[in-house]
Amino acid sequence: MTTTMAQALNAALRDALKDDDRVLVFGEDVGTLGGVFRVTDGITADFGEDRCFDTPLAESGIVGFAVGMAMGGFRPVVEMQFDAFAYPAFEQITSHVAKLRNRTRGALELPMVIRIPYAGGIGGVEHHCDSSEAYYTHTPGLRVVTPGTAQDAYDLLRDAIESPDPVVFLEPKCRYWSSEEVSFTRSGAAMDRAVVRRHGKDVTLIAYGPMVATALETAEAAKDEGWDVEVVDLRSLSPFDDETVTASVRRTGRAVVVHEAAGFGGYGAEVVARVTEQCFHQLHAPVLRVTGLDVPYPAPKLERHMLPDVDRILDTIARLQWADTPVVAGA
Amino acid sequence: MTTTMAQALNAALRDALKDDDRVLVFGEDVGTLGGVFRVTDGITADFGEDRCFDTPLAESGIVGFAVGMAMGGFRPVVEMQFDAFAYPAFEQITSHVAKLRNRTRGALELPMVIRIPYAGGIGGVEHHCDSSEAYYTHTPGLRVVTPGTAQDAYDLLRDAIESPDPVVFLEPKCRYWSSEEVSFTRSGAAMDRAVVRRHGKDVTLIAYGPMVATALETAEAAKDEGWDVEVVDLRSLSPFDDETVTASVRRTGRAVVVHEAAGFGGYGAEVVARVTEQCFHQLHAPVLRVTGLDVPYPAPKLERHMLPDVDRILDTIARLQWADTPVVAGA
Amino acid sequence: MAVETLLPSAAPVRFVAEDGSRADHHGGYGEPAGARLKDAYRLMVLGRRFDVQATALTKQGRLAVYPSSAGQEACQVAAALALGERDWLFPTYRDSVALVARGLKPGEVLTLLRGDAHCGYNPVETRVAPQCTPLATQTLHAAGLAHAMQRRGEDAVAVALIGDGATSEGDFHEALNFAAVFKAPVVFFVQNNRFAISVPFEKQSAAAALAYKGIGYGMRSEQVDGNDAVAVLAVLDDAVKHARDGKGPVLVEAHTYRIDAHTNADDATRYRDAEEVAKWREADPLKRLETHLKNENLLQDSEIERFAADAEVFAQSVRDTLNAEPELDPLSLFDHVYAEPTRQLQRQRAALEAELEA
Amino acid sequence: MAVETLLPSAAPVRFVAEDGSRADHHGGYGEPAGARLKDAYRLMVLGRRFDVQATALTKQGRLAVYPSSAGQEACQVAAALALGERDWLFPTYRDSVALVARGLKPGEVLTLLRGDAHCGYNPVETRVAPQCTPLATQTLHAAGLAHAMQRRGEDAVAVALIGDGATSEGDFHEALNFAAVFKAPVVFFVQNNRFAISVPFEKQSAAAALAYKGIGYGMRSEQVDGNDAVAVLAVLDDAVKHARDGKGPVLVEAHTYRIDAHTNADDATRYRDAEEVAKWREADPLKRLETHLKNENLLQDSEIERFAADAEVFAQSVRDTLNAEPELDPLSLFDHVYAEPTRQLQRQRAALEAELEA
Ligand SMILES: Cc1ncc(C[n+]2csc(CCOP(=O)(O)OP(=O)(O)O)c2C)c(N)n1
Ligand SMILES: Cc1ncc(C[n+]2csc(CCOP(=O)(O)OP(=O)(O)O)c2C)c(N)n1
Ligand SMILES: [Mg+2]
Ligand SMILES: [Mg+2]
Repeated sequence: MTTTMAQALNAALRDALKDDDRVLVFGEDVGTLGGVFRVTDGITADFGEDRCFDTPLAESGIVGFAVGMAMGGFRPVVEMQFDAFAYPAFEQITSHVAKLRNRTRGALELPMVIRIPYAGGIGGVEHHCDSSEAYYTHTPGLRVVTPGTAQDAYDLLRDAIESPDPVVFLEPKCRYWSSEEVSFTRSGAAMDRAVVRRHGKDVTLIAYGPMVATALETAEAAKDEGWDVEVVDLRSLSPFDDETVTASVRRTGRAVVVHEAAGFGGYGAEVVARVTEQCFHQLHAPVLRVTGLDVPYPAPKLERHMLPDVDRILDTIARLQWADTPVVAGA
Repeated sequence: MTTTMAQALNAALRDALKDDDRVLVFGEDVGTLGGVFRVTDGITADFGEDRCFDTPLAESGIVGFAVGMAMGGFRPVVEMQFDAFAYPAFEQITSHVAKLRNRTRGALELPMVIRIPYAGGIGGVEHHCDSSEAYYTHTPGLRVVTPGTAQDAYDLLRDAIESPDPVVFLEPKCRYWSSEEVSFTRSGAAMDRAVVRRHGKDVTLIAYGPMVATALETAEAAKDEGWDVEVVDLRSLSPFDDETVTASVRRTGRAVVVHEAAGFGGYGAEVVARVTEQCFHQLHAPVLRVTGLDVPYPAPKLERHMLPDVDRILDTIARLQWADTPVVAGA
Repeated sequence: MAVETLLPSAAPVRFVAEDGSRADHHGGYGEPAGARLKDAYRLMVLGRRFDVQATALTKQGRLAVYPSSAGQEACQVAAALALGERDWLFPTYRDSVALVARGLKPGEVLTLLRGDAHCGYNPVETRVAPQCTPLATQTLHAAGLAHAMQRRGEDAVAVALIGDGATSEGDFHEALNFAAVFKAPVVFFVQNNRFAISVPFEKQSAAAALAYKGIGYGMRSEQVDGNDAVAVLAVLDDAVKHARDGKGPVLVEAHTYRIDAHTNADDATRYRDAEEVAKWREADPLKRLETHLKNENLLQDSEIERFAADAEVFAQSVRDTLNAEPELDPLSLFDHVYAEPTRQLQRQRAALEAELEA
Repeated sequence: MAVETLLPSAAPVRFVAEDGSRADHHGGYGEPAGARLKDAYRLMVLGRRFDVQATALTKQGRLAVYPSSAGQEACQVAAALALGERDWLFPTYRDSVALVARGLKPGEVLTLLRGDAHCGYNPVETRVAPQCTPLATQTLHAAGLAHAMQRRGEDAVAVALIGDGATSEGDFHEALNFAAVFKAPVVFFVQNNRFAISVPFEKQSAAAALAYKGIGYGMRSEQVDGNDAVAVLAVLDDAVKHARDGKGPVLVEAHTYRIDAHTNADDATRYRDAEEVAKWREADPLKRLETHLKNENLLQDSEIERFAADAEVFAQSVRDTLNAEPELDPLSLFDHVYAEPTRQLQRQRAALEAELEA
């Protein structure tokens, strides 16, 4: 069935609500309106206000209230309307959501999902386009996942809702409306596994969320340059799937990490650090990053200069010291 | 003059208050009490309630109010009582403090300092020992500095208060009471420069804040193993001083980054990533990290197992593939 | 104890009834002078025209997004008029008409929503803070800035605008408390337009009125009919004076209604009835003031025509501004991140420059 | 409009005057039964003894830190007594005496402050949330949990304890609002002990009383003499019943005083006068209740002696518990970060294990 990522998420919520009556969906405008991105479209109408409802406008409130609901046996799926608007909930997320299981030595678990539409590329004004993954991935106790495809949107959201651990679920806004063939029976990899989206032998492109499509496009374009590019979609940012990534980089000997977030102290640094540690002697060149600039997210008319694109990624691949390598037979 | 880091910070605040009447100090308990760590001891008595005062108990309030005060021409120096208690201010810090200059294209600047006692090693109960630097260093528009010595505490705090940019000033709690010779005339490196605290030729230890002392101790202990260790104290976490660090690592060919924060997605990852990129062909081994464990900060009686110590750093140095290196003459 | 004096009037203050006749729930406030009311009328006409024009241009793709002020003109114009030149305004994304009333140029007002830059005017020169999207955060800035002015002995006041939904945010609470504790000269002006995007006030708060929050901070508070420009101006004038006189902050809630959808991107039919909107259209603040001024012989037909004509000229300047495509310099991305670009930003700037030249 | 019925009594509710004689500012509340008052007395004796013992052991280095409840026993014991078995308590770090009154063992109560683990008891079994240090954050959990119970048709109630200082945090505001909007069965019980570490109430809020905040959320509220156990119990019983009956949340402020320093690590002489403390020592809640019960012939000397003796036995168990050094397993650091340790944590666990064996 052909569907958009937004619809796939909607389907995942519906199926979860159907399967488990402890699941509740709430947040700002998720009820009657169906969310500003329509991810919860029609759910209140079909499942009742009891299962999907609007809350007052307060993100710390939403998350803190959800913590209490989870303590009381529910499995809340809450929405933060935009990335930067999750920041008011930062204390609840880091000090409670991430730690409640640990603080109570397992007596209380916190099966909740915090859905956050994130990143840019949609012409949003300031504070509507932050890539905030690094703040969450550095916080032990949270799982952080992000789908790059509509199928993963469905699969990962189902997994996230079933997870006994709290999950920060980052939805790449710019992919909400991309259509794709999706099957609503789960068949994919486990939630904490990366997948190789395209096989190649020269270089590994490591991407996630909004950049998966860009990475795949780059891989196509790279053929013209004679590079056979492998694309790994991380899916789970925390925990990190070392096995899949390392196996790929050991094979290709070169890697580039791509993300929208500012580079400095970004998630890509972690990927570089661990891949380098684990593949040092197989690497022909340092693992490089293509990231957002180290500036506040720009106004819509300039955002294209902020974001990694095919050209920048190709330019970076070109810097992987190809000349230093013994020429591979056939290349 | 021999003084503790807490006293050096106190002296810096006093000198700044003396030199510039736009400087104001405020926060929870910083007035009459002098702060829970006594960093502001006696300042209200000596400078008046007008210059150093208590606020209501609300961190977002303190930071947001300070933003307004700075817009109105003051230079606020605010205190967050402990690391994890700065999280309620996260939105104000990321969405306003970091961005106000940018949002107004320089019409408004935001010369303010957010002092945060951070990290552990003092037997504090939960939420009192977070190493939160990675959250701030990933946020463009903020400067982030942390002193490893009492002299730097004085110098860096003076610099931070004079900076036209907002500075997150991280004070390593466990060093507050260490005594040292300090001169209250500034003579040190610029605020955004790292310094080599100890010269050595075999390996570069990169540390900051609470771990500088541990790194220096390790360097001493490493002599027994025959390693001549260079110690770089970063001082400024953002921006990063590539020149100083790179020069050191190019010389030694090996590097280890040390910090207390959880390793995953920690600040050390950025250091590894950029050092590796810039020194790839000089590196004999991957740059390794010694960090806190990827768990919530433990209860006091277990915290020693969380924190990097001399032994762990030595063990990590030992893993730097010494056997693979051509033996250096004289070693 | 005089705490009860902090409570708002039991019903919203009102000078003019919906049909333009006099109402007499004045709550003890004096009536603004006729000349000010006429000025308010002129600016409401201008603001309404601006709003209609911006909405139209949004449909043509000239703006990234536009949150309309339709129905809230009395509030926004009164907020601007209540301020002196040295006073500060802290607006949200919704308050474009307040900025117009404050005298900002169309291009300055619409830069943010057009997507050219985060703020189109100089806050220091205009004494208008950047329009704020992270809800309620600006109320703290207003309190801090008001306190800063108070410390310097300036007798200036800050007015912070905020919506009903945003009052649920923690920052609003902290701002009221800081303002009250420091007795900062700030007026918090809540435009309760009954919706936060799709969420009606009933789901936002169980309070009879948001103005009842004041007493919990030891702060004077008031509620007013937000579609009665005379009443809003009367109440805000008094609140600003109270703050300016060093008597502390004031919380004012105006009961009004958001006539249009949240923004052009929103579809309000999904969550509210056409009848409700129609009912509120009847309560049009502009019509009401016009009738009142005519009843009182304060406004001549010739003036009405002149104001309308001026508004047309203004609308033309809005169109001209938005039809011109300003040059934006990609390299400006690196300006104003820090006072001086860091070495890292210099490198990134050089890379972008090379890319642009390639 | 009935909004004024949400306001608290103009003066704090009081049944017993400082000297133990009857006071008659009952605010319409019924007097708790004698047996409950005697039980409150017994638990206050126990709590006081516990507090003294913990403070003493802190001086001997047996606890990392101890925030004393001295002077607040009436509040803390009443909070525990007002709850049924199925009800939940959300305490702060200061509320050890409430936990003791709830029936937790000394070792369970003191685990956190001793530095052994973050929480020493099982919150699900005891229906006591972990003692919370990030201020005001637990009030949201209480509101959410109360709402969860309401949804499941349990007629249980949550009581959230919070200090005067913490009411300034945004989370408190959001919690009151969520609770009111969802009509959650939760009681917010503010122990206004007049200090937030060193900051006196006057710098914390300009409100005449924190209880005045309720009306701004459409929430019933009350203020009570926090050193009058009879009054606190009367008001809390009523508030809990109100919540349990589905009538919505209640905000209760108790006026009391923190007799000791903030914690053992604090030096209160830096910021307050000895006279003030002395004055409040006179207002001792335990003495007051004892006099009252004796006046009313509800308490015999033999009982007083028995309760004191029981408290001594309890104190001995506190000493025994804290003198025993429990075994802590460093490898437990990796438990309960996630439901199952991740591969990364398994590696880190193995490394620590190797280190410990080396
Ligand atoms: C902190 C934060 N959360 C969420 C949003 C998304 N958002 C933008 S406007 C809005 C509704 C605001 O309602 P209200 O305060 O009543 O103002 P109005 O739009 O009605 O003027 C929401 C939820 C935001 N901008 N900031
Ligand atoms: C969010 C947060 N900020 C700061 C602190 C540090 N702190 C611990 S107790 C305290 C004072 C609390 O005062 P109050 O709420 O009146 O409670 P009390 O200690 O008097 O019982 C402060 C500032 C904290 N624990 N959490
Ligand atoms: Mg609104
Ligand atoms: Mg207190």
